Parts: sequence; C-alpha cells; structure tokens
Amino acid sequence: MKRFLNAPEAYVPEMLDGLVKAHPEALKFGEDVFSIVRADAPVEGKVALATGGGSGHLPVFLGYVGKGMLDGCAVGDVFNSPSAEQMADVTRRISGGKGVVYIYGNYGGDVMNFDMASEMVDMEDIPVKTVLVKDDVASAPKDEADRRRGVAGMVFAFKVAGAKADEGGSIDDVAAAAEKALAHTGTMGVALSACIIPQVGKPGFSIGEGEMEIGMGIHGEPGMKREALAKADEVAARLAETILADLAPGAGAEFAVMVNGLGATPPEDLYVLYRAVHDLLAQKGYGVHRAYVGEYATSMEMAGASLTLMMLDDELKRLLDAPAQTPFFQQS
Amino acid sequence: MKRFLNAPEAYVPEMLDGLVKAHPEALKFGEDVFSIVRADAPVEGKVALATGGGSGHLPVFLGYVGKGMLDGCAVGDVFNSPSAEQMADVTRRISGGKGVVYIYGNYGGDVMNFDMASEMVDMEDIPVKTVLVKDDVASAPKDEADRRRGVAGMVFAFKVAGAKADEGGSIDDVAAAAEKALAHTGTMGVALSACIIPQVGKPGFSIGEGEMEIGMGIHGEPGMKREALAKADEVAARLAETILADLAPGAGAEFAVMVNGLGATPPEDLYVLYRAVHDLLAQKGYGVHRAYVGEYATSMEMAGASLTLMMLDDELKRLLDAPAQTPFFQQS
Amino acid sequence: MSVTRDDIAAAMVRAAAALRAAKDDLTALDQAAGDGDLGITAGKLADALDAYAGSEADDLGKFLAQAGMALNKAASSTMGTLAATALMRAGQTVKGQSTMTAEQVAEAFRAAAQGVMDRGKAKLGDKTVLDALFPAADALAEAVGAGAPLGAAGQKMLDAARQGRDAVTPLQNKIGRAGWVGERTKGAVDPGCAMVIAAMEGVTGQ
Amino acid sequence: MSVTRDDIAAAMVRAAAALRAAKDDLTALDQAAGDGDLGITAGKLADALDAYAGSEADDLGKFLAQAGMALNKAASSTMGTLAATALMRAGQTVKGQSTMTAEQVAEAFRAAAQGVMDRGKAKLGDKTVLDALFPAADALAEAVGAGAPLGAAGQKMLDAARQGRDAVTPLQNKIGRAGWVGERTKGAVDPGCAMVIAAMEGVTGQ
Ligand SMILES: Nc1ncnc2c1ncn2[C@@H]1O[C@H](COP(=O)(O)OP(=O)(O)O)[C@@H](O)[C@H]1O
Ligand SMILES: Nc1ncnc2c1ncn2[C@@H]1O[C@H](COP(=O)(O)OP(=O)(O)O)[C@@H](O)[C@H]1O
Ligand SMILES: [Mg+2]
Ligand SMILES: [Mg+2]
Ligand SMILES: [Mg+2]
Ligand SMILES: [Mg+2]
Repeated sequence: MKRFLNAPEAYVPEMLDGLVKAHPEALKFGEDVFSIVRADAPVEGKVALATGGGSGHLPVFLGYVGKGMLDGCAVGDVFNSPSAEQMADVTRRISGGKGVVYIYGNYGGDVMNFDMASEMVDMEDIPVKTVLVKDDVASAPKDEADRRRGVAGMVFAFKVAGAKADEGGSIDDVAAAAEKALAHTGTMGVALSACIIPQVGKPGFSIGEGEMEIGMGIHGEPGMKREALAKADEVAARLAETILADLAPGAGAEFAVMVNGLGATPPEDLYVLYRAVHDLLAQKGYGVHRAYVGEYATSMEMAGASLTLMMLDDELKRLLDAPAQTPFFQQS
Repeated sequence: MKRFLNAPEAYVPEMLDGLVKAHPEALKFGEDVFSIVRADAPVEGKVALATGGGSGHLPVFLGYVGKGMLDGCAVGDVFNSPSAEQMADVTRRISGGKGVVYIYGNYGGDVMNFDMASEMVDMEDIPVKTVLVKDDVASAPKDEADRRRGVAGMVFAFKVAGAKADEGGSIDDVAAAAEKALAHTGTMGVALSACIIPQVGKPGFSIGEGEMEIGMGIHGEPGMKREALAKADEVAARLAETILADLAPGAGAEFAVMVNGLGATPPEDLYVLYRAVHDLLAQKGYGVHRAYVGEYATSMEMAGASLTLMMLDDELKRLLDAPAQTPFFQQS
Repeated sequence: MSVTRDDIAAAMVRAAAALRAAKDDLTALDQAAGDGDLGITAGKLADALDAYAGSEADDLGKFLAQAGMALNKAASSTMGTLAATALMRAGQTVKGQSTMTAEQVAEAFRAAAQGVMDRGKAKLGDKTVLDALFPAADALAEAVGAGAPLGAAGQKMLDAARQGRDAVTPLQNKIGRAGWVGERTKGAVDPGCAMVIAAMEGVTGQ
Repeated sequence: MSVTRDDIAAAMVRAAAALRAAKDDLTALDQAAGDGDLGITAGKLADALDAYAGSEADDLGKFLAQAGMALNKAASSTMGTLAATALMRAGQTVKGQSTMTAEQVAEAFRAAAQGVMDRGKAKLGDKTVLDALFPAADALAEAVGAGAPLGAAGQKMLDAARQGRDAVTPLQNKIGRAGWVGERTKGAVDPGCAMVIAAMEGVTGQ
C-alpha cells in the first residue's frame, strides 16, 4: 500500500483532527471528531444544511462545510456510514431555528442512519427534510432512477441549496432548490485502478493494465462495462453522450461542467478530458456557463475520473454563481 | 499507463487548450498555447510577475496566474523548459511599465532560457529581475544551497511577491519580497512511486512496494535515501525536523505550513501528515499562522508528499494573507 | 427455563467471538458483492458487544436497546445499523422485564427481523439478511411453540437460516451495494446472510 | 575546399538521422542520470533540423543563427538550449559569408563550445557535454591547422570527443539534474556527451 498511515484504525480520526487543526477558522468538532460543523454554527435564522457519509472521498463530504454551502457533516469510517447518533448531534448543533435539510448520497447505510437521526431530532422539534443524491446515470437505467448512487453531482446540490439558504429561503425552498439542481444533473465515472481501505490493506478488485471500467462508482461499485482503455477524447465522449441522453437538454442549453479526478489521475489529464467535453458541447450548440476541473469527489488513490453535467436555468445559474468559502471550495 | 491521453505529443497543447477553455475569465493565450497570461494583462502601473517551467506539475506553474499572484507563464513540454522565445513573449505581454520579475525553479534548462529571454527583452527596454527558487533542502547541503532545486516553496514566493506587487511595490521591492520569502522557506519531499512522461510511456525508475524515497525531487530526481516506508507520523517528523534544522527558527516562531500531495496520494493522507506536523510544531512552541493542505506542486501520478515551512514575520504574514484569485488558488 | 441478563450477555460474548473469527471470510464475500468492508463491520460489532456485555441496565428491555445504540455508534454501515436496529426492536418486546421465557425469545427475534425489514425497506427474495432472518424466526417460533427447549429450538433456527441463505444464493442481489453488482452476484453467498449466520452459530454454540 | 550552405544543410540532415536513431539509448542514459527526457529532446532536435535544412538565408551566419533559434523553439530542455546556443554562436563567426574554409569551421566549432560554456556556466570536469566538446574542438583545430582535409580532421575530432566522454565516465556529475544523482553517476556515460557524439557521428558519417 503506497500510503501515509499510522494505525489503520486511527486513520479517520487522525485525518479529521488534522483537518480541523488546518482549518480552525472554518470548522469545529461537535460531540466527537466524527461530527464537524461550521466554526460559526449555528447560524441563526438560516436553514441549515447537513450531509454525511463514509470517509475516503475528500473533499466529499466534509470539505464543503462552510459559508455558502453546508453547515455540518457527520463523518463515518472509510466507506462507512456515520451513526444516527452522530447525525443527530450535527443536526442539533447547526439548527438555527429554520429547520435542517439533509443532502446525501443514496447508499443503504446512510439512508437508514439519516432516517433514524431525523426520527431522533423530530422528537426535539427540529424539522428535517431529506434530499437524496442519485446522480450516477451508470448505476441504474432512467426508469429505475431511484436505485441510482449519489456521486460528484452532490457538490452542485450543496452549492445551489447553500446559496438558497443564504438568500433566506425556507426549509421547503432549500430542499426544492437541491431537488431542482439534482433533477438537472447527471454524472458518470470511469475507473482505471482500484483503491485500498486502510483497515483492509488490499484492493477489493483490480483493473488490468490497459483496461478501464466505464460507470464504476466511487467505492469501486461495478460499472457498465470493463473494456480496453480508450483515448481521452473517446472516454470523454462516452461519458458526455450517456449523460446527455439521460438529461435530454433542449437546443442551446447551458451547463455547469465538472470533470472530477478520483484520486491518482493528474490534473493535466483532467484538462485533456475537459477540452474534449467542452468541444463536444460546443459542437452540439450547447454552452458552458461554469467549469469545475479538479478533485471534488474522490476514492483515495483510485485512478479515474467522472463527468458531471448540470443543465442550468437563470435561478440555478444565480445560485451556482453565488460566493462560497469552505476549506475545499472557494468562489467569490 | 493508467492515464487519459490522446496522442502523447498532443498532451501539453491539449491540456493547455482545456485549461484556457475552462477558465476564460482568468487566462488567455499569448503568441501560442505555450505562452499564457492573465485575461486582463497587461496590468498597467503594476510590477508584473512571470514564471515558467516544464509541464506535469499542475497547479505549478500556470495554475497560479491570476489576481494577487502571477501575470504570466511560459509553459514547456512535460518536465522540459519552455523556450526563451516563449518567455520573452510572456514578458512583453504582461509588462505594465514597472518591470517584470521572473520567479522560477533552479533547473538548468529553465535558467538558460530565462537568461536568454531577459537578454532579448532587455534590448526592448523591459527591465527584468530574476529570483531563483531553491527551497528543496534535501537536494544539497546548506553550504551548497545554490545547487538546490526549486519545488513547492515557490508557491509561497508567488503569493508573497504577487501581494507586494499589488501593494504598489517597485521591481526591487517585489524581487526582495520573493527573496525574503524564500530565505525563510524550506521544503522536503518523499516519494512512494514513480510517474510516467507520456511521450516516454514508461517510468524512469521504480520504488518497491513498502519502500519510500526521502528527499526525492518533483521530476523524480533521486533523494537522500531509499528506505522502508515508515508510519505517517515518522515521515512527517523526518521532513519537519530536517527543514527546521535548516531554517533554525527562533523561539516561538510562526509558520506557514504546506503539506503538498505529489499526485496519487489521497487528501486524507495529507491531513494525517499535517496533523503530525502541527503537533510537532506545537510541541516545540511554534505556531501555525496558515496551513495549506492539498495538491500545490505535483508530479502527475506520483504517490508522495512534500512539506514546506515558511517562517513568518509581520510583513510576510500580511503578504501571505492578502487575497488572491487564480484558477487553482483562491483566498479572500 | 427463563433467560436472564447474564444469559444474554454471555450470548453476546459468544456472538462476538464468532463474528471476529468470520472477519476475513466476510471481507472476501463483501469484496465480491459490495465494497469489502463487512469484515471490518463484524470486527467492530464484536468489539462493541464485548465492551457492552458487562454493562448494567434496569431491565432486559433497556439492556437490549442500549446494546443496539452502542452497536450503531460503533459500526454504522448497513449491517451494523441493521444489527443495532434488531437489538433495539428486540428490547422493546421485553420492556421492564428481568427475565424472558423461550416464547418471548422467539417473539423478540421476530420483532428484530421485522425491525430490520422496516428499517431497510427490502423485500423477501431481494437476497439480503432478511432471507436468513425470517425463516429462522419462523423456525424458532415453531419449535418453541411445540415445546422444544431453547437449545434444540436454536438448532432448528440455525438450520432454517442456512437454508434461507442457500435458497437465495442462486439469485441476483436486488438492493444495497450488491444490487449494483447485478448478474455477477448470482451464485455468490449474500455477505449479510453469512454474517448473521456466523453470529447465530456463536450464540447457539453450533 | 570550402564549405557551403548546402554542405551545412546536408550535415544537419545527417545529424538529424543520427539523433533520431539514438533516441532510445539517450532516454535510457537520461533515466539513469536525470529525468529521462533526452530521447524526446533528440527527436525534437532531429525534426527541427530536418524542417530547417531547406530554409534559405542571406549568408552562412544567418543560416546557422536562425537554425539555432528554430532548435530553441522546438526543444528547450538543457541540451536543446545548449544545441541552439552552439549554432547561434557558430553563426556569429561567419556573419556575411557565403562559404567557409576548414579553418573557419574549426573556429566556429570552438566558438560554439565556448557558447555552451558561457550559457551553462559549467566547468570542464563537471562531466557535461563540455567534456566532449572542448577536446573535440581542440583536435579539429589542430588537425586542420596541420593541413588535414576536413574528412580526416573530423575523424580526429570524433576520436577526441569519445576520449573526452570516456575520461569523465568514471567521475561523478557535478551540475544539472545528474548533479543531484551524485555518487550513482560514477561509471555512467554522461547523456549529453552521448548526444553530441551521436550528432558528430552523423555529421562525419563515421
Ligand atoms: N435494504 C436492506 N435491507 C436489509 N439488508 C440489507 C439491505 N441492504 C443491504 N443489506 C444487507 O447488507 C449486506 C451488506 O452489508 P454492508 O457491507 O454493511 O453494506 P454496505 O457496505 O453497503 O453499507 C448485504 O449482503 C445484505 O445482506
Ligand atoms: N550547465 C550545463 N552546462 C553544460 N552542459 C550541461 C549543463 N547541465 C547539464 N548539461 C548536460 O545536459 C545533459 C542533460 O540534458 P537534458 O536531458 O536536456 O537536461 P534536463 O532534462 O535536465 O533539462 C547532461 O548529460 C549534461 O551533459
Ligand atoms: Mg460500506
Ligand atoms: Mg528535462
Ligand atoms: Mg459492505
Ligand atoms: Mg533530461
């Protein structure tokens, strides 16, 4: 394992300790290191946003806690849901009197625990609304979209919903903004190598030299097809065409584009992919309103990338363009 | 090669095309794609800052072109200096009447070409001052510091000098600010795996499973020692102690700390390293003024990390804290 | 013959040992059909059970429910959460009691299975832990109803769980991470079934 | 016997072919003692020389100097930049001329070597291209001075370059990327020496 670790069991708490030590102006711990909220939480009079999920995907989830995006995050062990108790703790600490919106990926463990958490805080009169992220178009066909996984598209949901909350939106407005963003968002990934859960110590699968897996999830969930590694332009076209078929944009549609690296893929390669996506959209008469190229939702040392497209209208543009300041995402 | 590429020869121009397409509000091309300047260049009445060097290190060098940091960058092929002609082109396009400061890493090809470029523009009455970055404490002993390589510490030099230029400093002031930052900065890296130059197609060296190379450079230049991969805390201590011995800080010194990932190393692991550095500095009675954890100077898919420490005084703090907006570096 | 707090605590310790012993097998099963963390989850559940078994509680209901909360905190992946839910639901059936009869053990088990179904919203035949739990709950209730002592009834329960597991092995997982693996799960043992059976083996000593 | 533009152009094409043939060897040498890009540089120089050889220029001085600028644009790593510098300096010695004598070839070569030294600021014995270039320049001047025809003088030049290369092979590189490799470079052929010798072999046809 080509990694910097101490005891594998200590990996997540040490990482969290380091993160809060590096960003004390932005983040603070809740009940324990697994519950992290904005340094200025609770923000009174604002709908609060919480997320949560397993570790191993930085900046997802924790990295988006900050002004203009999320108020708090419950953090689990690598690829493991946090507990309901931790989620409830985050919820209590960020609640500013206008309710809390949960936005998180559609994974069984997370769903069960967030459901338990919302039952707990419901008894304490904190209203909660839940928005499940299911943007991975490769994870199930469109008519079974409820089975889809949540991947990098959640970052757009965090951004849009966070801006709506900053604008003074109600809990329903904020949840609706997140739902709207997600209804217009699709993501698809391609993996070139596996990653290692420190406590397991060896990869759960392998991808041969010269192979790629199209549609793989960010925990190594199997994709649509294992095939020969294609040229960057072809890979970009495969991802873009599949997402576009799913979103079915109208003529002249404008997009936010995210080319996300899974971990080991160099930023240079991501720009080679972005170029192909940009040119393909332009050829089809579509526009790019904003491009995000970099690591937004990772799988530790996995090599690979994902493409996310969000179709924009004026409201989504405004919410996407609003400022945000988090340890991993700054926009002004 | 687990990478997204088209023709290897097209790698750098395609990457640059993608980068400018993704960030049209920030960047524009000069004479060709290898010469890139701020979209609003030249900024009249400000000392301009230029850098340059081989590709394969994003965000270094190009990613720091923008408000508060650099005005332009000459870009070479992977691990190759750009040409003198490209550097001269960048220089002409960013010159705002107060002169141009070159800040770049101490590598033979770059030095020769920047020297040629400054001879060229000197004939056109553009005054140039050169600041060489030599922050890698592992690359030569302190009494041969002129032989040292320039690595991630250059980012602090860009930041400090860029802020000085924004404050209205003269060409001498800006160069002096960069020199001052660098005189107080040391970096040391550790690599866990190699990287591949696309046109070569295979790694130039290899690091065995369970091994690390302490002190390796960002092009795979050999380090001080090949040894068994140690625990994260030990690695962090090795890097920090070596740099501290070189910088010889006074009691209660305050630092800017950068834990930089070389490419394949997960952000989580970088925070595990940061935590160890933070605690070690605290134990010695030193303070952390600002922490930067992430990918700042990479080597494509190389696994590994570097630590940079900059000892701060009030002026350096002010210049470091000033706002900056570039495609890869935002601070407000 | 009635079951006391100490009996339950001893069963927890036996389950913990069995879970710990099954770690590597569970990791391998979950690597094939999921994300490979089930061995870690089993280890965490084992540690949490061992740590909890010595706790005091006013009555059996609280003893079980608090055990569930401890498990959820320690291991909150899908199986950890379902295990926690199971214990919390079981606890609800014996609130205020300091012992429970064999019939009440069977009832608590059924409530636990139902809790897992409510929480996870899976159906029988989706190839999850439910396909081991429900047949086991039925068999236990039937045997106890027919007057069998708990030891013999436990054997029936375990047999039924194993049969349930084997019955769904040829099928495709329909839910959870394994649901995304699709076709390739046909013929593979469901990792969650394997985990509850390991725990039952520990409890029954068989 | 005088050297014309066409002679120089033909020599460039021969050098290009030799550099291209040496690519893989140069990559391997530079992987051991540097960053492994010298084969790429050699390939780029070869392409640039081929592309330039057909160009027109007013005189030999411009023909050589402009070749240098073309090389710098095409390949600006250390060796590319030094090769470009060499041609520019050589060009300065024959400004305005349309042919050059054997003596002038030797002078131009020495100026080129001195240009490389000025640009790179290395010393003899640092184990760089200088350690092949200076002995070669001396041998060429001596042979031409003694009245040898260019072909025979070229053979002496090449022999001297090879001897220069071999003489520094046991030493440690002191400058450039290889300088950081330190001890491990002892006994390894300097990649830059290998490249200029390949080019000279192409030019002399030996
Ligand atoms: N909705 C569900 N209801 C009941 N059991 C489920 C459900 N989803 C998954 N499972 C069970 O959980 C097992 C996987 O557990 P675990 O590895 O903890 O999941 P994950 O890693 O996806 O959180 C599966 O083998 C299956 O038996
Ligand atoms: N300062 C210098 N002066 C002369 N020759 C040098 C100098 N530095 C390096 N060289 C030569 O350059 C060769 C390496 O060339 P190249 O691979 O292009 O360098 P890099 O990749 O470091 O830019 C060395 O083998 C050496 O002969
Ligand atoms: Mg899991
Ligand atoms: Mg090089
Ligand atoms: Mg699992
Ligand atoms: Mg080289």
